[in-house]
Amino acid sequence: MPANTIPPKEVLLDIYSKMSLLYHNDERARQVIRSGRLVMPYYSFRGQEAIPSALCAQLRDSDTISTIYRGTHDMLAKGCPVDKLWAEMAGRVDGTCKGKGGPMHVTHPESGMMVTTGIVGSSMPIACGLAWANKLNGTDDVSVAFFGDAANNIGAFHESLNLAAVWKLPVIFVCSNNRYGEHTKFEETCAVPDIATRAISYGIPGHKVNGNDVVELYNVYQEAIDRARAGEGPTLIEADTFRFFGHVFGDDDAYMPAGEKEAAVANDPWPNYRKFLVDGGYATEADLEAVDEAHKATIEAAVAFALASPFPDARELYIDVYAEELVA
Amino acid sequence: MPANTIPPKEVLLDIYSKMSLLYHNDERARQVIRSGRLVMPYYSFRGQEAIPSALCAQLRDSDTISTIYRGTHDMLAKGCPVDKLWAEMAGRVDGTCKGKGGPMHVTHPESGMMVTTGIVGSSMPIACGLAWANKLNGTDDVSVAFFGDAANNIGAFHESLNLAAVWKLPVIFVCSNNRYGEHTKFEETCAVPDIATRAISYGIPGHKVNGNDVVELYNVYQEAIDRARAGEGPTLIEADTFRFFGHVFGDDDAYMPAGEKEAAVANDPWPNYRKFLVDGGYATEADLEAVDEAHKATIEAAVAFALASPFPDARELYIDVYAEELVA
Amino acid sequence: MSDKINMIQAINWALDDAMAADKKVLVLGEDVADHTGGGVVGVTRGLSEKYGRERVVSTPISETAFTGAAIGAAMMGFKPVVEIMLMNFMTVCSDMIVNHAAKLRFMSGGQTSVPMVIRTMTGPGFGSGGQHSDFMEGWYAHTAGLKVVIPSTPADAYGLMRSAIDDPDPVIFVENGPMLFAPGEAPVRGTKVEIGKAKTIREGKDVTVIGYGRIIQTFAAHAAKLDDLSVEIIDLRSVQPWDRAAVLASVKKTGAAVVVHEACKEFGPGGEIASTIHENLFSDLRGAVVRLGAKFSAVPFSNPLETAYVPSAQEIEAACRNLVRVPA
Amino acid sequence: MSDKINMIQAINWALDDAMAADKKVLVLGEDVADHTGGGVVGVTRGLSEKYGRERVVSTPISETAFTGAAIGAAMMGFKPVVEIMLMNFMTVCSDMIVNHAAKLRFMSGGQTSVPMVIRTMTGPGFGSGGQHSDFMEGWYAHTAGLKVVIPSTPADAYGLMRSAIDDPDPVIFVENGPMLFAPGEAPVRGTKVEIGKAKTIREGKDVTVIGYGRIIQTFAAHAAKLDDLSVEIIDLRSVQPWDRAAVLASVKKTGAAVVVHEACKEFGPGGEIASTIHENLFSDLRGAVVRLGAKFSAVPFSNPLETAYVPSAQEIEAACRNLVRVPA
Ligand SMILES: Cc1ncc(C[n+]2csc(CCOP(=O)(O)OP(=O)(O)O)c2C)c(N)n1
Ligand SMILES: Cc1ncc(C[n+]2csc(CCOP(=O)(O)OP(=O)(O)O)c2C)c(N)n1
Ligand SMILES: [Mg+2]
Ligand SMILES: [Mg+2]
Repeated sequence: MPANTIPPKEVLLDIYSKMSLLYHNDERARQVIRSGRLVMPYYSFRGQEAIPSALCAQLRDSDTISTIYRGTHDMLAKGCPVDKLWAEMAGRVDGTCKGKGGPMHVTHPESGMMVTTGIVGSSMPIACGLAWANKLNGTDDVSVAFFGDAANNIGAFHESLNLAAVWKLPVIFVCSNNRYGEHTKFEETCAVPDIATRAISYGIPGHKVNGNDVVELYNVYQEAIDRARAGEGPTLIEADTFRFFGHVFGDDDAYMPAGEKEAAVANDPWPNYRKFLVDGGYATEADLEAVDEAHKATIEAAVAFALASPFPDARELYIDVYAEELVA
Repeated sequence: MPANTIPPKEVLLDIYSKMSLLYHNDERARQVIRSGRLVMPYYSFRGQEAIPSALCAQLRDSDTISTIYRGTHDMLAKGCPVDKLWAEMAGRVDGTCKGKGGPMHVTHPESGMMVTTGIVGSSMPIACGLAWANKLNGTDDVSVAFFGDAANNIGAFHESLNLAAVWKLPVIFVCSNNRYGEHTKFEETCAVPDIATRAISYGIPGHKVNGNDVVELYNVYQEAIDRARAGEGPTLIEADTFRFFGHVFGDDDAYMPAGEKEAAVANDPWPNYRKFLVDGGYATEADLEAVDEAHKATIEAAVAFALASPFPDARELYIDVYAEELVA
Repeated sequence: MSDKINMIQAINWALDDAMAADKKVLVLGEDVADHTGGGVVGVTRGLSEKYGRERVVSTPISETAFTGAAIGAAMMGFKPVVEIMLMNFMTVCSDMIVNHAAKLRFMSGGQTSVPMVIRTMTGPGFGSGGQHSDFMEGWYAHTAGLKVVIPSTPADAYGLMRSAIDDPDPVIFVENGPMLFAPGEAPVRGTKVEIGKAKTIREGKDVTVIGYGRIIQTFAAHAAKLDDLSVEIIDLRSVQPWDRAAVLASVKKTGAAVVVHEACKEFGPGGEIASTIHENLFSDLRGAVVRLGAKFSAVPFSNPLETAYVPSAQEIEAACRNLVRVPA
Repeated sequence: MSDKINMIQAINWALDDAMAADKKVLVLGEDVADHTGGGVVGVTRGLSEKYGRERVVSTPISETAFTGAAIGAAMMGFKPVVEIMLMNFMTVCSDMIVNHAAKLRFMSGGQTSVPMVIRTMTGPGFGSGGQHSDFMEGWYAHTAGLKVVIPSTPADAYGLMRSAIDDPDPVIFVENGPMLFAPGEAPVRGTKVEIGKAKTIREGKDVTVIGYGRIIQTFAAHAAKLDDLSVEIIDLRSVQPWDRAAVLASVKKTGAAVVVHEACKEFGPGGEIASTIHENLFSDLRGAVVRLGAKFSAVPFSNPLETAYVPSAQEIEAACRNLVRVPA
């Protein structure tokens, strides 16, 4: 059983700083897209900020993550530079991937952001490989695979958890259960009420946690990380959450039963965590605003940087296909 | 919990008749291959006869099965004609598939043998579709998917069991756990000791049974069939067994720990079931021999029929690719 | 009924009319039912409300399981129309498509067949990047047992979908994403387009341009503005089988040919068409058939790269002029 | 050390020498470790005993998971050699190969790369039927980011495997099943064969025959007996990239070309080679390049059909004579 201790103040504030960056980045992204200044498929993570923040506050740069199209929050929490992220979302040459990958394929190895996939389930097999490399190298670095609730029904989930368990790989499977896969309800596609239950099929720990509760998340992650670093193998974590802006930017909510979203928004981790910090005396409103303002400034600068950055040259089509440049 | 009642005598004898056919067919197949009169990849099922026999004795022609390369026993138990089966194994025009499919792809819809696949795990998704058709047609026919222990680690297993559970499909997943996938031990590749445990991930019944015990098998199957016919959904059954002649004809046993095979052979379902019938007074040795002799005669005739049958004409390469024949 | 509709509407009509005409027609895939949005872009909207959720089923994200389910249902006489949301996702269930759907008729010697349709969307132009835009028709066209169609107008989409559903063999129906929203002549409901029949969308005498999908329509619009170059334009509509007779007749007349597609040029489908022309009309040709296709890279995200990735109408024009020696 | 060894031994030497030279080289796949048989035909025999079971790992039957694991390890600087037992099984993990291994370098703008080798066996001639014999190299050659090699001699197999392991990008290494046991010149250990370089295995002046794998060797043996026809024979050895320079130089000399492979002719790799020849040497050709490939059907089981499925040496000879008008 994971402990239930409140992390030290500086950790709580570090987590807040990450959540603030994520929250404001998402707000800004939706504005910029709405304004037409940026055209891209955008999968808002608003409502899911606590999940990567409470985890990444406990990770090293050398720990790796593998995430999905809905992964900007994971990237930022892991330390992906805001300006390069924005430039990538804008398809510019200063982006993490020179604009060639785009928002669905952001990669930044220096911060441990190894892969972002657009294929449901495919973050998991690769995360196993990153973990296997750590094991072979004899380091105690961990590999994290982020994925969604609907991804737990695809074969890659099963194969990856079984392989990770059999090989005792230092990988943490973090499933954000936001109750929907695109427009289809979780209950309609998953045979069991809790994804965490499926850990039984692999003989590994499975935890269902409140994805809006930073402290609960923190403790569950800590146990999983300790296990992984100690060579005891993988953990499956199901974090209950909700995506406040639907599947992709521009979605309507027609497919959601009335009141469902409102109920979720009432448990918005963002104001709740601010309240937790202030009520608990960990910070004043003013402290938190200062953090927010700093991030807003960073984001503003990043947007400007991105939009000022040039588009890649057409020659890039012949580069990075193979190590050796192709001849036009 | 399945009951543990001994089936009626005529059923016991029907099961014996199937087991006898299977047993003698396998013996003959290995002889004929050894003699060089037939060249084909052959995956002996010797030791696994009880598993399809106790099941198929309870199935109708309109119930379907989907099996695998190691599936000759399933086919014969389901009623695939012996002569057409042999002709198919010999690649002759009188084979079930005109010799085009071969031993790994025997098909015989009249007896409910819908598909034999050479791809590990792939019998399961198709079995789901056959079951879905029954459901749509409003019949209470069932669909059976046969597969091996190592197949339970591939994605198709997970996806199929989840889909069957969510859609409440009348499908029975029968896993023959013969402890090996080719030359790799079950324990080395599966994260849990019992495959039946994995039923928990789909909220369906999972039973681990002694695959050498006809009565135990019979009762577990009966419950699964009743469930399926009643529209209550799928069941996963793990039958412990062993393949006495390795993975494929010609294998050596170097990869098996000394004594493992001997121990398995000591529990050979074939002599055990004969003993059970005689000791229980269900039949005399003479009765059983009469059954055996009849099957041996059928098999001899089938071998002769197969080897006398002509090879298909090269024109067949343009036929059955599509409904419409291709022009050479 | 307006006389201009887009392809989404046209395919929706085709599914609607087919489901009304034949109770055996089923629709399945992620999000296809109305309570889940009626499809990601609304192609299946209204169908579940009209025909019920037994026949129009939203699936778990398990392409292997539900494509297999469609195969099984098709073997039992149903006519499933499966949606694999995007073509790149077909790679997670290629085994079901290539090893099973395509081969079961042949391997069973014609005893079983798989009358199913696989609908899938793809195409550069959406800024969806490397894992959401690939054209893979070349592989499926190379797979015996499959048919492949790629309509370029709403009317053809309607007519080809009706024929694909009627077809006794598996048909891959490719929806060109960026074209789905373009309005065009409304189809006459009930009018089918024969699979394998091309359409000459522009008559000309100097050179024949052969292609399909979005690129052929883009070039047709461009060619209409060229008064010093008389281009005959053939929209294949079907890639497997393709209309050799129509192509050879046209090229025999013009003596010059350019083959274009949005798939990569290297080892792409154009090689089959160009080679067939050379093999049949070698001495009638003024020069070698020119192949144009996408650059040999993953589909890039950055807009200018994505534009440069696919051949432009200007490049196609230049190839034509170069062939027939008509300077711009 | 005898001076004749077969391809199994040669590839085994290559893996052995590469593992000895670089600790980063890993071997994984079903049954590859010695206690599990050292590979289904013994290609990896002795490696786990020599280099340990950390570096030579037998996997669960989970191609998606272990191919993904190899990708992840490769991204971390390892050089995994993955065995996918048979080429048809690559369809269960195409997503990992086509959407990930092939694209990660490009989509990450060159930040990550996947220096892995995928070994796989295939080829008609074993009577393994429709799901165990397909040549799918055309699809992988059409996928930007992948390399494909198909050696036809033990020495080339050794040299190409060494180069494939050294290669910074993913290489698919195809082992032609029926050739694996044929003895040939032993390689000089340490001698590598450059990927992309063809070998002229017979000099001639009348016509050039271009191909790879078993069929090109079979024809070379046949051509040696023809004294009235001077055939130049090029073994491509690499399909992607392929040696355009060598092919064009030879065809420029002979003025006639026949392209052969065991993959289906329709939409097969031959189209790329034939088209490239036409595009570059149109006016030097005496006639259109002839393509020969397998019939357009699943690989049949029945021996005479399987033989008729692939072009025979006589058919290749006839095509040559027909081209150069030398009657037999
Ligand atoms: C293999 C595959 N099938 C379908 C899709 C299309 N698709 C993209 S996101 C998505 C829903 C995934 O839901 P979930 O896993 O819950 O993650 P969420 O989007 O809710 O964060 C689907 C079906 C895909 N990308 N990959
Ligand atoms: C997807 C796939 N991977 C690998 C193989 C090669 N293969 C054929 S049988 C087999 C072992 C399967 O073992 P199990 O499922 O236990 O069935 P058994 O042969 O023991 O009856 C393997 C690895 C295959 N046919 N399909
Ligand atoms: Mg979700
Ligand atoms: Mg087994």
